[in-house]
Amino acid sequence: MTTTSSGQAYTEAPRSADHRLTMDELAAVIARDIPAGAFVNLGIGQPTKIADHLPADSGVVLHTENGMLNMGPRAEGDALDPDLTNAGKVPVTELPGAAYFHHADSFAMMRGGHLDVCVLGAYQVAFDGDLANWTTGRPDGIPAVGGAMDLAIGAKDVYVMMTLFTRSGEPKLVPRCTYPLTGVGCVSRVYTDYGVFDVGPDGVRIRETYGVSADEFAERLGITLTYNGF
Amino acid sequence: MTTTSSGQAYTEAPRSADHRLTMDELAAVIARDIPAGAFVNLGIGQPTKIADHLPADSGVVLHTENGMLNMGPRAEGDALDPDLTNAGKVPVTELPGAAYFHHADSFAMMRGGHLDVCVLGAYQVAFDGDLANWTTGRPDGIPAVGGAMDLAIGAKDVYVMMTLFTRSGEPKLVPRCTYPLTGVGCVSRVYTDYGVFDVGPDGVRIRETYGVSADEFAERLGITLTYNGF
Amino acid sequence: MSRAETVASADAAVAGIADGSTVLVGGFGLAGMPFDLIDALIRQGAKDLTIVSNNAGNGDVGLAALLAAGRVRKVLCSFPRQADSWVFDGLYRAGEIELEVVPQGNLAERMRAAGAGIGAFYCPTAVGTPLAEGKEEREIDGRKYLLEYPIKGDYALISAHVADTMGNLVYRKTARNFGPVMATAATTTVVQVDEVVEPGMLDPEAVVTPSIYVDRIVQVKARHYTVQGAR
Amino acid sequence: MSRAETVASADAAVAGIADGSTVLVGGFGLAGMPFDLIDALIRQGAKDLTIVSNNAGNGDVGLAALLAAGRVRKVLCSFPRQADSWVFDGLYRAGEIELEVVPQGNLAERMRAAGAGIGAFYCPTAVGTPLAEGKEEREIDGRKYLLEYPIKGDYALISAHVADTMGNLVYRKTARNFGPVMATAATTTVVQVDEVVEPGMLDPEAVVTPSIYVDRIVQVKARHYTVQGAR
Repeated sequence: MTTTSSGQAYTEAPRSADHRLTMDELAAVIARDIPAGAFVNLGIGQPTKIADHLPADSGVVLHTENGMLNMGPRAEGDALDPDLTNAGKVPVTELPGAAYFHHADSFAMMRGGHLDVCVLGAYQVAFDGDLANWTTGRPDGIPAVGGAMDLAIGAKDVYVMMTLFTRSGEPKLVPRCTYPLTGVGCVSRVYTDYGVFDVGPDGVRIRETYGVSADEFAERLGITLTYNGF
Repeated sequence: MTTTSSGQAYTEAPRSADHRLTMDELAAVIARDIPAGAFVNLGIGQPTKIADHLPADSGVVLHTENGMLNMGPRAEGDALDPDLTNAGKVPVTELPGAAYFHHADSFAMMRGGHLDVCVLGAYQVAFDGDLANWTTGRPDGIPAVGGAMDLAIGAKDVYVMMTLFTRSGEPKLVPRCTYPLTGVGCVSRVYTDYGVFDVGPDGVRIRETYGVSADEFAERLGITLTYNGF
Repeated sequence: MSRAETVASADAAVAGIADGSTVLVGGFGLAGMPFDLIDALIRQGAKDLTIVSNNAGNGDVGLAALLAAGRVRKVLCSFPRQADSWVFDGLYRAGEIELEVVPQGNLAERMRAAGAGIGAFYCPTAVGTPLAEGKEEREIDGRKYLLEYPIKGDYALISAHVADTMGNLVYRKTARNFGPVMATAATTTVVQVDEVVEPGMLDPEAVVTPSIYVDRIVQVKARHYTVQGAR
Repeated sequence: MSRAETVASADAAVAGIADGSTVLVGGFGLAGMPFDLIDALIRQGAKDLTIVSNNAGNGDVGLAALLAAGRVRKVLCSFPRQADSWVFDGLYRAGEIELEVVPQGNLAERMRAAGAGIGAFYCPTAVGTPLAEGKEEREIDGRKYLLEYPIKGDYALISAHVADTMGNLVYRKTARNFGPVMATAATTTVVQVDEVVEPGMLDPEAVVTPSIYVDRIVQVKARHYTVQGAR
């Protein structure tokens, strides 16, 4: 079953309709939703897959917080250059119209709200948009935040890309984060293998579902969701 | 009579000894005191003359707050370029090893204390180093500060170059400024046509005099000066 | 901000500037002044403007012409009074324009803060002076500072040397001045340039204003200002 | 800072770094890491150091080797834990090294503040998170901010691509990262470069770090690190 929130028309739907999506399919869904010409930061891990699904003529410009705009695809072979990596320290390439800048300028660009979209992974997202994605808070862990807290507030829209449930079946879209927070009320949309949700001050709203009914969501997430379109 | 403060030996003395200095002679004295290789900002007006007296091998690098290091002499003829001026909007040239930067970077450079010396004009300097050089405070005046307040705190050493007396004979080195302040305790040395003074938290100290005795200073400035070397 | 648009005329570049807007105007004196955009803004007609710029107009051109046209309610600048600022001087003395004098470095840093998402910052400039009045003072590590707030623009009108069609900019010499800072501090940044080139023609290491900060680009004819100091 | 000095060896470049110094070390992972300077610092012997860097060492080279040599008392960084941060991990778990975790943008902006003479600034990053603990919070225009203080270094050890003998620097691609900011934030900035040229050989429009920020320059042999992601 596929549903969309009211007033939202998708002319392309590169997604499975009757089962949960793979992370690759989900990346395609997110790529579809990124406006043409947008300036976008893709967090390390799964969100980097989104780049592979952006149409060649999308005009989307990728930012990497280690100091570059208009980053190109992963570098291979002769294009490998230790001086040119993304934020995950993976070698990448530059596209025509690229620009380099130092770290203070790069994070000023994010903090100043100039990026249109940032897509991040997460441990948990709360219904009101709180984000937990930097540490599980385990006492034996070594805290490491990197750019997570800067990214969390670093775009006009902050999207999360994650599985909806942990391996042990716990929901990751929660009434209130139990993991240490990365940012407060910063996420506007959550893309998961079972569906897409808008989150924020007005609570959760279902945008699309993949193989799960609204009632099942209500049951498995332990809450009654506010939604449109069913 | 020429005196120097103790512990200070000048091997060059490009100055008149028995009469007050012209502004051009004073510029030469200041040029003599600027350390080789120093990064220096010369305020608009009289201080710009200092550049003409720097030895060719001084290695002094001039900063202009409108965004340039290693500024060259005033431009003439074919070298005139409306895109290349100093802070006084006078066309200048660039020397090999120049660099351009924007206004926020330029004033960060000053505010951050990276310049060695800044030389400014002044209406008044107080014995403790307070500076008044941006407005006479006349009620019919149009307030205009430019970079004066930034320059006042914009170097490790802020020197003032001025006549010691106004045209009507009032001292400009004063116990306390009566004109509106540009900066508090920011001046470390005052170069005048009658002598050179260190100022600061410990009060005034005479470094050199030109044609005036310490007693005359005491009388004409209306105070007893602390000094070395007489 | 999505990708920059290259428009055909300065008039198209300034379309939509509403009455009452805050407009950041580049330039230090005449160097870097976006003359064509200002002339177009005069034709466009927006009034009741707040102008943020280092000076308040020189001679009868550029910003001075905008002031003379009666479109400006308030000027934030560091140095209004110059040998050739007669337009501003007259309006100010007649009580027809508001003035907020801001130290030059604070003007730049406050716009930088707006562009960088900094809420406010403690700055040592102007401590103990008349321009400290009404500002919060704080001692940090034995030094006194004033709390300064961001200056954000609805529009920035700036001048650069070359743009690529994505909006990357390079400048020329000291005409760079406020342009790169203002480009970060405005909702909509409009730039006039001497030349527009294809992406890939500018060295990515030498880009001063990255494309993300630029919304509209217009190529203009060779500048028509003269060298002030050479008069 | 008076004019930069070009020295003959990395050992000469790091001379005089005292025990207990705060040293800013450039690089993001391995890109821009000043390997030769760090190796020289290990030979030089300074201990009880506070290191400010984005990471806390990768593999067994560079910063990781300095840590392994037992010279570091404390690390301020954004991201110590990586796949190959075993040296740091071991020291941290053994309680032999202090760690202050700073969000990456705050790390950069706090060093920028140190270099720019800003006393402190209000920053929205980390509001409401565990890293806000102990920090002053303030609401400005309806948004919450934390008060952040400058991070200043006694020394900065950075890597650039080309220097002129005056100290002007250009970088290569994303190896630029923290270098330009650290150069402004340290009392003494030491840079290793691939090439040293005469003044006038670098385009003044493309200089990233102006000469005023550089104190010592040393030319080193081609870098000996590999591409991490290509392993």
